Amino acid sequence: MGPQHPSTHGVLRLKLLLDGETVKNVEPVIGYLHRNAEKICELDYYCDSLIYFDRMDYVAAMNMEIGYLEAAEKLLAIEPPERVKWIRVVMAELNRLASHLVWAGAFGLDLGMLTPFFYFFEEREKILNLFTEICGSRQETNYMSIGGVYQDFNDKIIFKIKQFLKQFPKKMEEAYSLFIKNDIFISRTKGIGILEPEVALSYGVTGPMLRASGVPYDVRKDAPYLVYDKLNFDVPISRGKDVLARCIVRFEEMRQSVKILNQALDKIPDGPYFNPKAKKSLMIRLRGEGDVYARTESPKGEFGVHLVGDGTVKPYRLHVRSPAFKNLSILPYLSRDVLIADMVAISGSIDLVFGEVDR
Amino acid sequence: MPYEVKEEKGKDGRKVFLIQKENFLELMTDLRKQGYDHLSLITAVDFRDRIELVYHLQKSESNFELLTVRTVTYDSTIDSVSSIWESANWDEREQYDMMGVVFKGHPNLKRILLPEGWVGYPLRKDYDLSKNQYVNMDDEGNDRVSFDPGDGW
Amino acid sequence: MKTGDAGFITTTLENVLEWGRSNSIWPFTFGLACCAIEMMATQASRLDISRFGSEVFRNSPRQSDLMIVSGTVTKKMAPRLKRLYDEMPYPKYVIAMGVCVIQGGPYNQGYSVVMGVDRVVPVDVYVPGCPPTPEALTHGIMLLQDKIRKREGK
Amino acid sequence: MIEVKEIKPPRRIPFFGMISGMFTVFRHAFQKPVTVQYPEKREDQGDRFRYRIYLSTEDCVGCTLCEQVCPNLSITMMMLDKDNPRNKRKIYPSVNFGTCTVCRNCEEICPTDAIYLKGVFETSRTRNSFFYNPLELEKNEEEVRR
Repeated sequence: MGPQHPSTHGVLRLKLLLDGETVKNVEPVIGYLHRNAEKICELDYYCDSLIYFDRMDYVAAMNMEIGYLEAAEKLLAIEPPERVKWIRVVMAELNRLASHLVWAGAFGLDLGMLTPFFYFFEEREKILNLFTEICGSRQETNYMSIGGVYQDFNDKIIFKIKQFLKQFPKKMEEAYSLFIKNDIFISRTKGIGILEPEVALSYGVTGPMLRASGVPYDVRKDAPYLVYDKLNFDVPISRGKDVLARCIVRFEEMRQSVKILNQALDKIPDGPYFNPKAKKSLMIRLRGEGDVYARTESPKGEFGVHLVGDGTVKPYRLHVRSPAFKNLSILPYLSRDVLIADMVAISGSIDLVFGEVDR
Repeated sequence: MPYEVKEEKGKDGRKVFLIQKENFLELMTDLRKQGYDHLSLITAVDFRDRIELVYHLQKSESNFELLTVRTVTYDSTIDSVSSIWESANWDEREQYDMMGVVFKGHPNLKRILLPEGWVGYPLRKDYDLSKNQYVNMDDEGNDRVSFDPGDGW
Repeated sequence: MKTGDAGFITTTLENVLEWGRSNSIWPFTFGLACCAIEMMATQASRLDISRFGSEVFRNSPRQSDLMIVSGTVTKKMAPRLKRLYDEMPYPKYVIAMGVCVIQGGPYNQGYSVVMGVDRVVPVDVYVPGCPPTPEALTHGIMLLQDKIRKREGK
Repeated sequence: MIEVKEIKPPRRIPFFGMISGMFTVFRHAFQKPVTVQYPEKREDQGDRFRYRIYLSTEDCVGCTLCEQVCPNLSITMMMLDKDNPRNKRKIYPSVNFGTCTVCRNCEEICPTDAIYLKGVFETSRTRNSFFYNPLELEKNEEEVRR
């Protein structure tokens, strides 16, 4: 299989050892999108590294930016203002919705359902229009800067997001029922790819995959960053442990995101939208020393950034814990003795984005 | 205790263990028994004369509390922990690929992101960025790396 | 019959052929990175690419005549890209989508990215942007249609 | 304590799902089409939409900040003989759009707002020539193409 697999997961090559239709052993070959982002970050200023994070998990650029900024702001000792924290939560949750929508569309395509793809992409298109309105670009937004955001929110934008949120749950439930009520979908996903919680922890799996196995691990709850401790939301888990459970957990996460967004939009305080210590011509003169590790919850799981500074204006070493990389490493375990058609369902349920796996 | 652990606070309030390379495997086995069942990340940092290895561990019982273990190697070899945590398998392969750290006792230590036969370890500080390497493919789908562009380029 | 008499008919036929060709470009889903998501967005309902005759995204190189290289081409991927290009039947066209494909883009200081896909395969239309919006890609496809009609280069 | 919400998969009813799915799709067929007929009509992208760099040579002071902050060396300074009393060294930025990633760092850092971006996206070419000198950066896309 691969590396140019017909499905939409990017460039994964799987070496399969088959016995008839049954898969005996799988060896994933990755690295077809290795873009040396970690090396280039060492050559650039702290503020410039942000654009490479946008392009890591390219369907959830905001979450990646927050992950980097959590580390960079700790290292450079710059605290963002209160308003910025709320704005970042709103953007992160919007992008989490967009990311799960892309996953749902692609997962439907994998299992041979063409129609939900168009519905989900239409909803995603609305979110991207909001992004264009707010930050000026669609996908790789480069919206946040160290100690703030690039452009401020205003009433018109908040009104538009609220308008979007009003119609979104209905559309989502409609498309969700296409998934979950469908006989063929359930028979293709139920009982496939069982993942026990102990195994998942040992392999370092995080995110919806771990929660679908029954472990309620969510960085937003366990080690709150930004203002997630002031928000009221649930961590969805399922004890189904299979592909169907992962699908359900992701959809429930989308509902929780809507809940967070509704709360956060009402609570955004007034104030400056950047820290004056890190603005304009100052932003290439920031120096940092020491090492920090920051973890955030990206749509795929726990996203960690280990950042080492040596007192100059450039990072000394930057290493990324990418959730999809760890989640992919469990594929050989999951796909032992399954049918080759189920392989597609399993690899689809991992939610792979190769910009992040290979970096 | 048979080994020495120096404990300190990180810049952001993390718990950090500093440990000698010789007692490394014993400490890691011990930590696994204490309930640190989630190995989050292995990072290697190149300081030109030495390579520092940073392990981020998490405990699933107490809200995934973070613990950082740091150790230093001067000859870029270290014991592998892939028998303790399964997730170390790919992490160590990545660090071998990027930094050239040899993990002793690893079941399948080969390059993971770059093609086999790539010269040098790119994330080291002394890696020469000015030399271009080219990859060609033979009929079986295996990569061949060379410094001069072949017929495909 | 003199050969000059038939010339009129031949050119008309060729024109018809080019017109048909330009209005039925079947792209090949060569999604590599970020731009692939925007390519999917072009295919999806908002900017329906089938209005230009590019109805079906084919999964096999043998059934398609346009390759949209969307996303960074790494050195590990380049020989595979070349092989897939060789498998496509004539006439074949290539659109380079995004700055990574044009000149290395944000990764042009690195070690594992090809500085421009035109070092590996010939490119007809370059669409800059990181990533190009679906409108920009549609504009690129319209440019390619123009080019096919005028028979530039081919 | 973490509020955990456990979800159970719904019960499976044979054939009901397919019929309701068909009904959903059927209902969608009567809704307003969402497609934007691009070349004739275009979407309103908002006034913050950015795609291409412009430069006003009257305001540029030649401070090279944009060159420094550019993450991937897209901006290089270029000598240009132009009568501008504020720009003593007579250097102006030139942009290579073959590598520009529209990160807008240059716009943010520019002290005199000489560099600005606009949402012009019809920049496709048939040749790999995306190097814009300072004078071309002032012009619109159609004029440059000519």
